Amino acid sequence: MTEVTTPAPSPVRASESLRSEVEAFLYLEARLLSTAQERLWYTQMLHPEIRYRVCSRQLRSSKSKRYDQPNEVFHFDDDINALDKRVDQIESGIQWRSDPPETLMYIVSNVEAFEDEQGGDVRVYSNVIMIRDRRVYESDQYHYRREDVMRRGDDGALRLLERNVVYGQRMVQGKNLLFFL
Amino acid sequence: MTEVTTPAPSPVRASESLRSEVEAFLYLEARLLSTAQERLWYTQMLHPEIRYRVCSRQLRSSKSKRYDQPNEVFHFDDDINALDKRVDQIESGIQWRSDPPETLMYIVSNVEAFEDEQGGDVRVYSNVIMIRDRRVYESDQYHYRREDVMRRGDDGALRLLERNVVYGQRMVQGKNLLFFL
Amino acid sequence: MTEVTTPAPSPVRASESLRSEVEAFLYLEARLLSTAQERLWYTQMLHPEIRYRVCSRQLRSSKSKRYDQPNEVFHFDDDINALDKRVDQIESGIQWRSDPPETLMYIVSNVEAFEDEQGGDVRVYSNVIMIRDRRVYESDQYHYRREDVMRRGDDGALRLLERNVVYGQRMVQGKNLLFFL
Amino acid sequence: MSKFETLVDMRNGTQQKSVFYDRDIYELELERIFARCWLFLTHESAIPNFGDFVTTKMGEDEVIVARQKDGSIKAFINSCQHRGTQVCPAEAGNAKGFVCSYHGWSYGIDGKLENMPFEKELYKCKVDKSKHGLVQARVESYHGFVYGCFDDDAPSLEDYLGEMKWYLDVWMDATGGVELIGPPSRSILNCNWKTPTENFAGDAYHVGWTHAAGLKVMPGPLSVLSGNAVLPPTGAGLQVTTRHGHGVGILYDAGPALMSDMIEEIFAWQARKKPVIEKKLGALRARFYGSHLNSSIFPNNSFLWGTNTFKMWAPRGPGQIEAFTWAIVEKDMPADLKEGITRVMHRTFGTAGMFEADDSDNMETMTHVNRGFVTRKGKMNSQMGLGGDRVDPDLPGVVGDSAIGETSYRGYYRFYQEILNAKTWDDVRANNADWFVPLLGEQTAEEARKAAAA
Amino acid sequence: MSKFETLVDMRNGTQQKSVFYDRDIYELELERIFARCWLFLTHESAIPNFGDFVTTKMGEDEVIVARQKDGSIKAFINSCQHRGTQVCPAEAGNAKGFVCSYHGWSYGIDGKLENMPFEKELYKCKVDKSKHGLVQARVESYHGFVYGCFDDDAPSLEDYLGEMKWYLDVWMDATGGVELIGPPSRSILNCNWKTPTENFAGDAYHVGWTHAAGLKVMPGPLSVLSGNAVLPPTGAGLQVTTRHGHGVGILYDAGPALMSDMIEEIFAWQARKKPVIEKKLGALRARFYGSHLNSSIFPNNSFLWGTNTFKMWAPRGPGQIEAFTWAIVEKDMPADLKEGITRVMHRTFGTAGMFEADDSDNMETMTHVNRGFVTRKGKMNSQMGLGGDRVDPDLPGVVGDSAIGETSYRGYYRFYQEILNAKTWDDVRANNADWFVPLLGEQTAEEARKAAAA
Amino acid sequence: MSKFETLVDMRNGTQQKSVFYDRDIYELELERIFARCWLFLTHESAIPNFGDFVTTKMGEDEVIVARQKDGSIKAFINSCQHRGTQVCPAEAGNAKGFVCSYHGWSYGIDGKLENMPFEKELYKCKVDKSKHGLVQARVESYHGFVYGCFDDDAPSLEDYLGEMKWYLDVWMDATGGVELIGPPSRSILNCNWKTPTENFAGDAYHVGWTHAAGLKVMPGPLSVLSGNAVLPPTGAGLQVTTRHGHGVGILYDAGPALMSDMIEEIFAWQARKKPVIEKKLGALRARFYGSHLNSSIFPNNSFLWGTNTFKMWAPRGPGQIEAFTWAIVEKDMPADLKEGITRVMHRTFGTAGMFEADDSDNMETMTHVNRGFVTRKGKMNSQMGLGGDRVDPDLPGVVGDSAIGETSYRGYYRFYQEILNAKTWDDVRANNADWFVPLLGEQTAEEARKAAAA
Ligand code: FES
Ligand code: FES
Ligand code: FES
Ligand SMILES: [Fe+3]
Ligand SMILES: [Fe+3]
Ligand SMILES: [Fe+3]
Repeated sequence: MTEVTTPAPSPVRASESLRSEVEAFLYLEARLLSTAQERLWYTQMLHPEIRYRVCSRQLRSSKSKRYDQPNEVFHFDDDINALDKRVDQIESGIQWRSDPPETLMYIVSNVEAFEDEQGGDVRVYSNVIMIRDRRVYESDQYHYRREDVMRRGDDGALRLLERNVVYGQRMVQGKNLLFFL
Repeated sequence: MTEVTTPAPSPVRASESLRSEVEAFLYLEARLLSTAQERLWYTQMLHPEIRYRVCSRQLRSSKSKRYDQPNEVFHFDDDINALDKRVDQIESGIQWRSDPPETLMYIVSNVEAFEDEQGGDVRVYSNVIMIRDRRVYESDQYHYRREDVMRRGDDGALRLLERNVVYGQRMVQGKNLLFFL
Repeated sequence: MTEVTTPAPSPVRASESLRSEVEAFLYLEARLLSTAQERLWYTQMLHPEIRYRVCSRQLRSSKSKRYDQPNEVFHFDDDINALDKRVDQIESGIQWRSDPPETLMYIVSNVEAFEDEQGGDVRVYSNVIMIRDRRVYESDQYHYRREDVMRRGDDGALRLLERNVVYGQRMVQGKNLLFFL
Repeated sequence: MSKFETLVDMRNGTQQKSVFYDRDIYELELERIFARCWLFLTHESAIPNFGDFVTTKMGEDEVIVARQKDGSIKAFINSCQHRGTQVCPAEAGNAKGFVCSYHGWSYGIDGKLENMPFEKELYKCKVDKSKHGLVQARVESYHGFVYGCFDDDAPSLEDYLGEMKWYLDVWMDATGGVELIGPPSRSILNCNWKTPTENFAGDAYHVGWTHAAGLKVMPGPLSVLSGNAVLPPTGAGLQVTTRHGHGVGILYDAGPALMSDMIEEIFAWQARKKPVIEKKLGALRARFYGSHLNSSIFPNNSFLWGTNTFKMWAPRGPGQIEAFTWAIVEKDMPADLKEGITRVMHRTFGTAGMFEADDSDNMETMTHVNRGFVTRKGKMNSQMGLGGDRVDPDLPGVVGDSAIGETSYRGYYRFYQEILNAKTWDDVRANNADWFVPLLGEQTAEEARKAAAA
Repeated sequence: MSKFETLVDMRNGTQQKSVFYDRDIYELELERIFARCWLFLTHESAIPNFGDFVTTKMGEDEVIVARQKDGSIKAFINSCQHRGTQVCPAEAGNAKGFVCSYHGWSYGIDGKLENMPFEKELYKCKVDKSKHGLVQARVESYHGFVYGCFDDDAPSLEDYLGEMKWYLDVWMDATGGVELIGPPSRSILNCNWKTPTENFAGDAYHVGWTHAAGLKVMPGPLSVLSGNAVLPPTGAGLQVTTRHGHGVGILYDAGPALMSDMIEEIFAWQARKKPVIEKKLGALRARFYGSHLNSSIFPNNSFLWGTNTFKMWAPRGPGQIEAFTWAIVEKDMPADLKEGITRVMHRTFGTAGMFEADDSDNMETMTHVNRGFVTRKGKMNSQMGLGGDRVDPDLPGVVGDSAIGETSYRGYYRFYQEILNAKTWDDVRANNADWFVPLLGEQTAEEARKAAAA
Repeated sequence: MSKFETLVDMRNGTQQKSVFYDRDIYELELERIFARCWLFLTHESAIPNFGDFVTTKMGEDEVIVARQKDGSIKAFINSCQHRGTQVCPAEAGNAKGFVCSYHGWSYGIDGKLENMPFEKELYKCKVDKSKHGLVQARVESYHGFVYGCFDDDAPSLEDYLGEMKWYLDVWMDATGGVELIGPPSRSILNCNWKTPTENFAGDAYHVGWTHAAGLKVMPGPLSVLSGNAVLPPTGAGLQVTTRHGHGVGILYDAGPALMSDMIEEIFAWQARKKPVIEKKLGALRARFYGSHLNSSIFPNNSFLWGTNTFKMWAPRGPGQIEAFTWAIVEKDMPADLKEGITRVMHRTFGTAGMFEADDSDNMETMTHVNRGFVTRKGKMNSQMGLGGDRVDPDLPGVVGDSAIGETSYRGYYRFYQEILNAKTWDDVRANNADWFVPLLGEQTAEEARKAAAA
């Protein structure tokens, strides 16, 4: 997995107007995901070749190099079909946990955009706090950094091609990550 | 109450320059409210016909339609006069709870702006985390989504015409909402 | 200390393009500080005459004026040399507390920029939530307001000349402030 | 004698500060108070139709309150009899029954176990379904206000309310009936559950000082009280405490004084209705209709008649509560008057209420200073008016002749200690004849007995 | 008789709800269960080389598990013998030893105290270093699965696993060996540690209902169960409980049914390997290989064979756990099959798992409704199939003849009560001959004894 | 014998790990330590004028400390004698008195109850105002350092400080007096309150290792210690423990070694002043002036003279403290020197201090690993130098002849156990003659007694 939120090899900062477009994209995405419009998000914002990953890293000493077991666990490692099933589950009408409906709120911030080497793609950094309210008493807060890649479709609109979430809190305190980050 | 933070019927995304203006408006508002300048906020940023509402929704099954009691409780449902009294109270000098003064900090994010059907009005979505520090040990965090409507005054400056806050956390954990959201 | 996040005497709001530049500066700073690139931050973003201060205020009645002991304590009051030592410590390789490495995430929001009286300087307000994940179980959240002054170097790039952090939570609940705010 | 028997000095009107802090005391309260007393559940108007239900708390127990086919109301614990899972996550709705999300055991709207998936195929040992319904509480109503009780041995709701009914009837009944406007607001307060209850039961004393700012900026007949500038004159009001700790304070003629831009409209409404009430109840009680009443029903249910706020303070450990707030309106009010009252009530005593938040710091600090070991060894004082309480032939309960005093504090904590000490309700009933003695002192009590005999 | 001796009605399959809430019970669990039983530590494959280590939890004790020079594995408490500081903050690595960050005392990879800075110059009273090593736990492995135990008096790991070995061998051994893919995901769940354990031990009943949505949208052979549309037919499976509370449930031939886009590939893999296993173990047990097994090893270690998830539920007080999740793969699988299984396992039963999250609410509410005083006075039921359990000459343990039932619940809590009551392991051993009697009842047990004698 | 009597092995220098975790022990500490010992309140310089006050903590009790008209200082609990509300929410100020925000009872700057609103009109039973003042603590000062004590039976502050005065006088008095620069920084640390206290009392051992990074990058005379590269030579320092558990460690001539860019300026200042001190106190003690002293005053007050940091560690349950940090400066220093010291002190030992944060992990993990049941059954070791402690005719207290050792740990915990065991201060006083015996052992103690007699 790419080291998330470190500069890309040849980081050419995108124009402010592209950055604004990207930011608007992320705001719209957040709004769709927090207003039960996951299907619209799926249909209109995802690239068919999307790779959607959420990663935790095991805590290791930065000096110990002799230990060579994998250090990443992927909470999500989804393609477009797997994401489709996740949206299906939400829409199934028999997911007891989401009735009464949950309320999500995303704070998307620190949006930076870079031109990718591969012509036309945009590499996007952002930081997120998401708070999920459910039932009467549950409010769980999540925070993470994202490195996305966006690509324009034939219609010229940006679509999400890659999402890489670095989940820095080693033990997930919000008890599950069953939402789109 | 309008379903907050779902797109308006004919959502025409505002120009980036209007969106920036709106964002600056919200940042200024947040700064005034967190630096004891509530009166300035009241005088210079509110529209005289403002409707200021903060709403919690009772948790209901999304399937049960037979129950027809109201499902919303309004923590705020204020007009310009009611807001005036709230500012008066803060300025009274005898509100024991605000001495020593409280410290507020707003994170205003995900600002989106749309042209409203009614010519000239701007419909604005934003997400907020507000943290209130008071006394030595109290730090309460609040989070909510807002849907505002702004209208230009004769001087061309935007003023807040409608604020609709959806307060998603059913049981308010920060013990009161006695601040401007 | 300047009253942080109250308007400067003659507050001339900076152009949106300057504000965007400043915002990008703050986003880049946050990214460097959260990806173990403190030295790059130090070298490329700080002005050699920087004054870096973080202040807590003792809680006083707003009416009591007869008590004249100082009311501010400065957690940081650093010049460029002191900051250099702090970066040295991080890079020393023998700071046990930062191995395994910590993970920081900054939400930088409400960025406002004003032209300073002193020609060319930019006065910048911002609000921050920073979450530090470390060890398996520790996630500490910090929040504060900042008033910065930025000045262009000979190369035309902005550099941080003053950072003034008002730390509103009187008793620091995140147990230490040993990071760059 | 256990350390819990001397928390209250009934005669002298003092209480140990530890009652707001000690976890052992709290556990005893759950057992002897919340598992034995009548607790407010809902108003009938929130569940008018067969199948309507709300969920709420009885102490820390979660319960479902549901309208039955025959119009009666049942309440039962929201925990499956199989492995204990919550069977209803909604706050309100209309349902045929409740299906547990774990294995699908389903319960009727009466809480009875109706179906276990594949029961026939899988349960070899017959499980007696009739014994596995959700745990029921007793349910009784008074003028539409529904209360529940976990103790079969407790008196009826009417007996439990006792002398309070005479005061409640004025607004609950003689008005033609009231209802609560929901849903309630719900919010945390980091205080012991008794701190707001004692306050609503009998604290007119704090109004001028705690609410100085609110009174000052909200124009109305009570603004003059701001900052204790003046004292309500003699005869301005009354305090009453009763057999089971319920208390009420009356400030005559001040009814909607805090209702801001609704004051005039409400005064006008009351003026029109008052003659009807006077005809029903006579002048003495009709005066209560236009007055401001503050009150608590023991243990954790409070209201302000006049400011039209209705509260339930659900305990969450010794140092935290959940406050539920509804607006009270008269059934026959026009929709816009109901709406206006609701709007203004939340503006004053709701979660963002301009008066409500004034009280928070007091209640929270009086709870949490008791983290201090030496602090909590101290006592609290509620002696205002001690010596002046009396029994009045015209006014049920023990009466203090002043708008401001601590008669109801003393009465509240007298019963608090009594029921904490009681092994069963029989121990309480044994005191029925003489319950007021500690409040009045032997001598005054003797006179009271004679008067009663006469 | 202490109040802790009657938490479980072994014969009737019920348990006090307070076992999920009461802090005193929890403290006793730490002492009598977690300080005495074998607890899962790691799989050997995570620490293949000398100096490799992982850190984990044994109950609430933090331990380091390290590979020694001789290939053996040691485990010791992660707390310095000087002032108690944690000596290793990493989760895994390869080290020569552990240096305390406070004063620099250093310990070998075997936990022995090796060096105290300036010992010669500063320690006048000689500190016997051999007595100041990190506190050791016993460590034993079964087919590469490493367990630790703080009680020298406990039986060996093999004896502790007992009849379970016969079932474990199928996938742990006959397959040619398995390994766990780490690092584990780690997440909080606000439930008592027994709620997921009892579920994995013996809860096929909830699958169709709790996981209705997941089953519906993840196409596969079990989709038909969604919403309890159908019941697995008679003979579809089996339940087993054992001497020390471990339980396993078998759903025949359903192996990778939940593995989404990997189902076909896994079925194909299994089809190829099955003949080998059949040759080794015979048809009866070989069938287990392609089946779905749900299981818990007492007290807090669970797995699903088929869905290939391996779990450890570390307690954090009575109302919270930390869930550790690894993927199980067969050693001889190709890398991309291992990767695919890991990916899909996390998608179903990981922290963002589509099935895992369905269970959360059940487990959390069944824990926390017991804040209610009246609620927690109630009982939980696990009577499904009671009366039908039996001893089978071909199947170790006590067997329930159905894919769905609560045989393993009853067996789990039988041992739970037994070990809580036991002062030492000798008290447990004294029951070895007759442990199953409460599960079968005297009459059936008598038959079982006779059969065993015959 | 209660389980609390054997927490410490005084003779062998070990302590039960549970002293950092167990809530019952903590409750006993509140009663027997914090409600009986002298606790640091403030320096007089923070409240120079009549009416000046600060608020702080005594254990978990909140107190107000106020300058009186006659120049004396009073301290009283910040909880109203009416219903218990906090009467002063500010941290510092100048006031005529304190008005409770609830009902407006007002107290003088001396804590006496002065006014109850409408007392005459409303209080029929006369409340004796003289008995309803805020609860007072004893207050005594030593060279401007103000301490409070809730126990009338405790010795005077001077007697309580005992042998420590001889060491304190050097910097508190002979310098011409010092003051604290406030306001203090305040921050949470998730550790037991004894962990920083024992460290400051007697832990020179950790400096080279814990602070390796800080020492390395902050150039100064102690940089060589980084990573335990060298050991301070014999005779480099001294450790002392005293009657009531206070301890001090001295590193000769190292005074401002950690003061970064202020080192030279401070050395120059000290060089100029040293002759004056030598004249007053002689060479032996004058050397302390330019040395680095680490110290704790039992139970929870610490300082570093040289690094000029002054600390109070307020307990918040067994696993958390609030750290208060002030800078110490000499009164006659010029303003910019005071400012520089303050700036650099916070940079090293403040909330964002480069050394302070190094200690956090040690203190937090040594507290919280004890969640582990087996872990907390273990013991902590403080045996360094055991056997070498002695009584010295020239140095008050029990002395360890080395810059590095654990003499003060042993002395701190000896008194900790003594006062926990004591029913009253008389039990402590009964040990006055022989208190040092457990530290020295019978034989050495006998010599000490003889020497004292000679
Ligand atoms: S727990 Fe409710 S059906 Fe099993
Ligand atoms: S605590 Fe580990 S070396 Fe001292
Ligand atoms: S509580 Fe202080 S005046 Fe009543
Ligand atoms: Fe009030
Ligand atoms: Fe499940
Ligand atoms: Fe240190």
